[in-house]
Amino acid sequence: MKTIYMDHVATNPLHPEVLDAMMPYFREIFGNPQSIYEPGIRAKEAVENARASTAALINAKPKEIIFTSSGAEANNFALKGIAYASRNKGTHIIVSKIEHHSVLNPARFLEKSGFAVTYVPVDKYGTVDPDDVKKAITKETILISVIHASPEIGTIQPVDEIGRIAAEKGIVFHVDAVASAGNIPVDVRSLNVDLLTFAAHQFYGPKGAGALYVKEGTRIVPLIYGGIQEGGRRAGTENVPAIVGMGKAAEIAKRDMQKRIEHVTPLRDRIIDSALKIDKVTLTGHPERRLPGHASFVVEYIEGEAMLLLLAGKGIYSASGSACSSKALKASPVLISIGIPAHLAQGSVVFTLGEGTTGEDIDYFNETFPQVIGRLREISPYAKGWEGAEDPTCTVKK
Amino acid sequence: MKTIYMDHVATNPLHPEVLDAMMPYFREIFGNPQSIYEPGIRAKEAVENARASTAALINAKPKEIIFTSSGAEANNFALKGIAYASRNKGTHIIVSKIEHHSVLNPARFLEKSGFAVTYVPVDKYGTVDPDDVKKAITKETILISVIHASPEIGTIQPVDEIGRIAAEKGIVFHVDAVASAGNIPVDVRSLNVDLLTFAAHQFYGPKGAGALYVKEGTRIVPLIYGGIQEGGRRAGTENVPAIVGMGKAAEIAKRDMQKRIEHVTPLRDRIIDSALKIDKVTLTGHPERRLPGHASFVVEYIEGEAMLLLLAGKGIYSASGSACSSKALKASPVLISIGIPAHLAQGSVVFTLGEGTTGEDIDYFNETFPQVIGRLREISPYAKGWEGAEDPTCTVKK
Amino acid sequence: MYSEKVMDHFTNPRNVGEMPDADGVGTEGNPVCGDVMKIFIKVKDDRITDVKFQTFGCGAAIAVSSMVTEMAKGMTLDEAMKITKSSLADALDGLPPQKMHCSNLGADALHKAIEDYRKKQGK
Amino acid sequence: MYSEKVMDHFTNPRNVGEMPDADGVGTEGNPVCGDVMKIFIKVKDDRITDVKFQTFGCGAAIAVSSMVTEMAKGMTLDEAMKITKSSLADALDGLPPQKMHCSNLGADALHKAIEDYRKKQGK
Ligand SMILES: Cc1ncc(COP(=O)(O)O)c(C=O)c1O
Ligand SMILES: Cc1ncc(COP(=O)(O)O)c(C=O)c1O
Repeated sequence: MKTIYMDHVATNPLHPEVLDAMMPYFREIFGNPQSIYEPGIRAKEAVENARASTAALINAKPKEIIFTSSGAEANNFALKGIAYASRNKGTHIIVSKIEHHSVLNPARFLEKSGFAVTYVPVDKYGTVDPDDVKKAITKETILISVIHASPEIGTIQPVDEIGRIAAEKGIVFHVDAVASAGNIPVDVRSLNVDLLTFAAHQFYGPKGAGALYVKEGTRIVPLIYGGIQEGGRRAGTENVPAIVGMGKAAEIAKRDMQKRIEHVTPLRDRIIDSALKIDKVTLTGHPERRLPGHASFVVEYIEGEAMLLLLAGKGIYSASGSACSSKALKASPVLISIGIPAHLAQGSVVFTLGEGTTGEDIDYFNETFPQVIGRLREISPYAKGWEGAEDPTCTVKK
Repeated sequence: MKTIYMDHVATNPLHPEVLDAMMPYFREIFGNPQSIYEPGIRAKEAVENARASTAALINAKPKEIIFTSSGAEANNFALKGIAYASRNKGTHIIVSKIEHHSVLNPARFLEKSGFAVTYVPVDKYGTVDPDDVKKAITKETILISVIHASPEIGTIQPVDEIGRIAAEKGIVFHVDAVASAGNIPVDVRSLNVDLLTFAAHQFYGPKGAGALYVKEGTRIVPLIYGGIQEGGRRAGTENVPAIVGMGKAAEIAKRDMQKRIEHVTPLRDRIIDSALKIDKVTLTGHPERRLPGHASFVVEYIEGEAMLLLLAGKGIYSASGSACSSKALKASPVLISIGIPAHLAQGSVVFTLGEGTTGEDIDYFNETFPQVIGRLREISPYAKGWEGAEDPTCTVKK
Repeated sequence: MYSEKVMDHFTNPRNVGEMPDADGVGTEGNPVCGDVMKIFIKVKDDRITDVKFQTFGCGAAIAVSSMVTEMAKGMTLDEAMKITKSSLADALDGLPPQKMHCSNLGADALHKAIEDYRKKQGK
Repeated sequence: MYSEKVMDHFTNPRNVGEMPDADGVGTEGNPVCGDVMKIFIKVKDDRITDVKFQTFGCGAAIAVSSMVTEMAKGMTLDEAMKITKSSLADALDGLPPQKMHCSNLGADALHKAIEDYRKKQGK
């Protein structure tokens, strides 16, 4: 069976050029970059070259890039690292309500350690109002952290405006750009950010490589203490092949970005147009200010995981924010934050396209998706409406 | 020129079977293990299989293994994670003076956050006296962390005895086994440990994969918060190929361990016997209780980095604990902790052997090493002794 | 993730549909949690002669619903009352642990349908 | 890490050795820090006619020592006093930043040797 990967926001296949670039560092050039003999020196050079191209992707200087093992690590590093570095200046942090767990959960941890956190709301499209951020600022505020683009609903935030507000007030501004960097232009100078998280596997690079951009002069406390790797700011033997892969993927992303955007945008629009013709299917996230390859919906009366399984049975691989499809068994807080009632959030589906997606894939998808919906609605007790479904809370029985 | 890699404690080449095992996860099986379609499900299965063989290497249960990106991450996780989880029970931590930076530096960070740390001394062989640990215990003690084997001097600690003391007092015991696990038998049950750090690249596995063993029932706070990966204890998209590589390397290490030990031990002994015939060359670390492939020396009157460079010029790749060879420009605290004066510590060299080391390599090495020493002593002003070199402190001029 | 049996019952669920003239109806679950099962039974001489279901929920929920209808059909009411979460999971060659409690509502919905029938009879 | 020039001077250092009848001797550095340079000069008519060095230290330290002796030989004392850390580093096509301060003691040792000569002359 032909399979169609429509979950590029979860992770991506390696670009073949990326794997080629990595291979020598699994073989001959296996040395530790801190060593002063040939295989170590060459590994070190490779890491520094990768740093330069990774920096170039976001218009940063090489020394402003700290490699990490993932987006989640970089987000934890940013939040805890700035909080601990600036705790004598203040103890208030602002984040939005639609942050990724790897921002929200460190924020909650910091709340338990004596910091106060304000969670700024979003509108029905999932957009943060920069004015709300401005209003949340107190004399104690040391950090503002806002996601650039939501992996669940695709909405792109006005981070440039928020960056301007933060800069005016002299508050450190962190952006979680995991879902955006490498897919749309991200320029740390024009966005006015002090820290920015991104991850290689989101743009055809390897898993195991992420980065935190830290603007020159910004004080940050390490998350991983130890040796002098990454300028003493992130210890651990460097994962050389993954770092090399990130550098190569960044180089390719920069080169092909416009082409990729032009490729996925019309395909995504065809999905949205077709899906919105189905009864009781709505788009989630912003209709225009959204990731170019991102189409996300709520389908009423049926549940997301069941859709994913039937779609997978037809060779289409996608994602959902429903409680059943998450191992945490909770409806996506992002969908709740944009005002979608919990029972509707169960019908969430997310399709994300990539450079391998073809027009025929979309034809097949647009034919299959309504069938899957129809099939599940045949089984659903709510096929004709939600009557009798008003119980507002869910307590899991054990 | 033939090159001889004698720095296996810095990092290791990948075992060819390990790379083979990893390759499919860079290609077809690239899915996110949290996804519920074929490439994700297969990635998940691979991660769980790797968890089982990684656990088997140290006689743990699969669910007691949390994958991390490195030994340094696992050490930071262990120290901070136990400190934050147990701070209501007490705020005192015990570590030895010859811990790795990735234990010492988080300990120092915790000192700044309200914890008290006792640094237990070592004898001239670098061995911790379990009685010293016992004496250091107070009612406030919540964690004892001791390195299993030193990468710099090879000494193996009596962790089983320390584990017994910790268990009697009900104190959590962490062992940094990065330099030992995979190279000598490590059994978490017989060592009585609650947490144990190890890293794949130390036993022919990939960089980018480490693990923290956390005994069932031990409460630990995450270092990297976020999603529900690793049972909610370590967030971030799993680095599937590296995890698979760690699992495979663990399986091979278990299978070949005895053979590897029997291979390197006599080769190492030949190095030690030959080097100790040279005037003013002494062994560092314990003469018997040391890593099987580990030979470390102090060579008087000359400096370590210069030795490394001349040796590298002859194709021999090795390491040193001298100030000049560290990017931090400080003589190794481990050498200082065993009572070696700082000017002698500058003459440190470390040779670590692996399964690829041959008898001819050792012949060549034993011929070359005295030549290199002789050559540098010809240049040294101290060739006949240390007179006039008593200045006890070093202040770097800028 | 799911056993072959689960996938079979999910992909080809048995006894799907409404039953306008049901003798008993039972609903269990809550759409807010993600799983709701509705079971319809026809009863004759204390025996379930026909059974149908409607389910809002994940793959496990649909498979469990299908399985419970297959098992219950032809049973006496007392026998059917003995169907449990774990007998259903066993019949499906197991369910992922996190699905055991949330999505395995088939027995409860069936028991409610039987109670509903008995209550109506009692009237 | 090191330039070819550094590696050349490190591997084949020029003017190594003691000079028992030196007119001036200068030592700079500290073995505790890892680098010590000892420079010996012979002077005739205010000009350095011969120079030798002994060094305890890393590759950079040895290369710097070798280079400073090559540069100084034949210079007048005043010219030699103008040799600096950075002119030495330039002559070696650069040094890694962390080596600039610790291992680049050649000029200081040379200057000390010249001062030593001048002091002796003054006597
Ligand atoms: C004893 C010990 N602990 C921790 C580490 C850190 O491991 P990694 O560099 O894999 O993070 C090392 C590194 O060699 C080590 O030898
Ligand atoms: C917006 C956002 N932030 C952070 C992360 C975490 O990244 P990783 O899974 O690479 O650690 C993700 C993951 O998809 C993400 O979409």
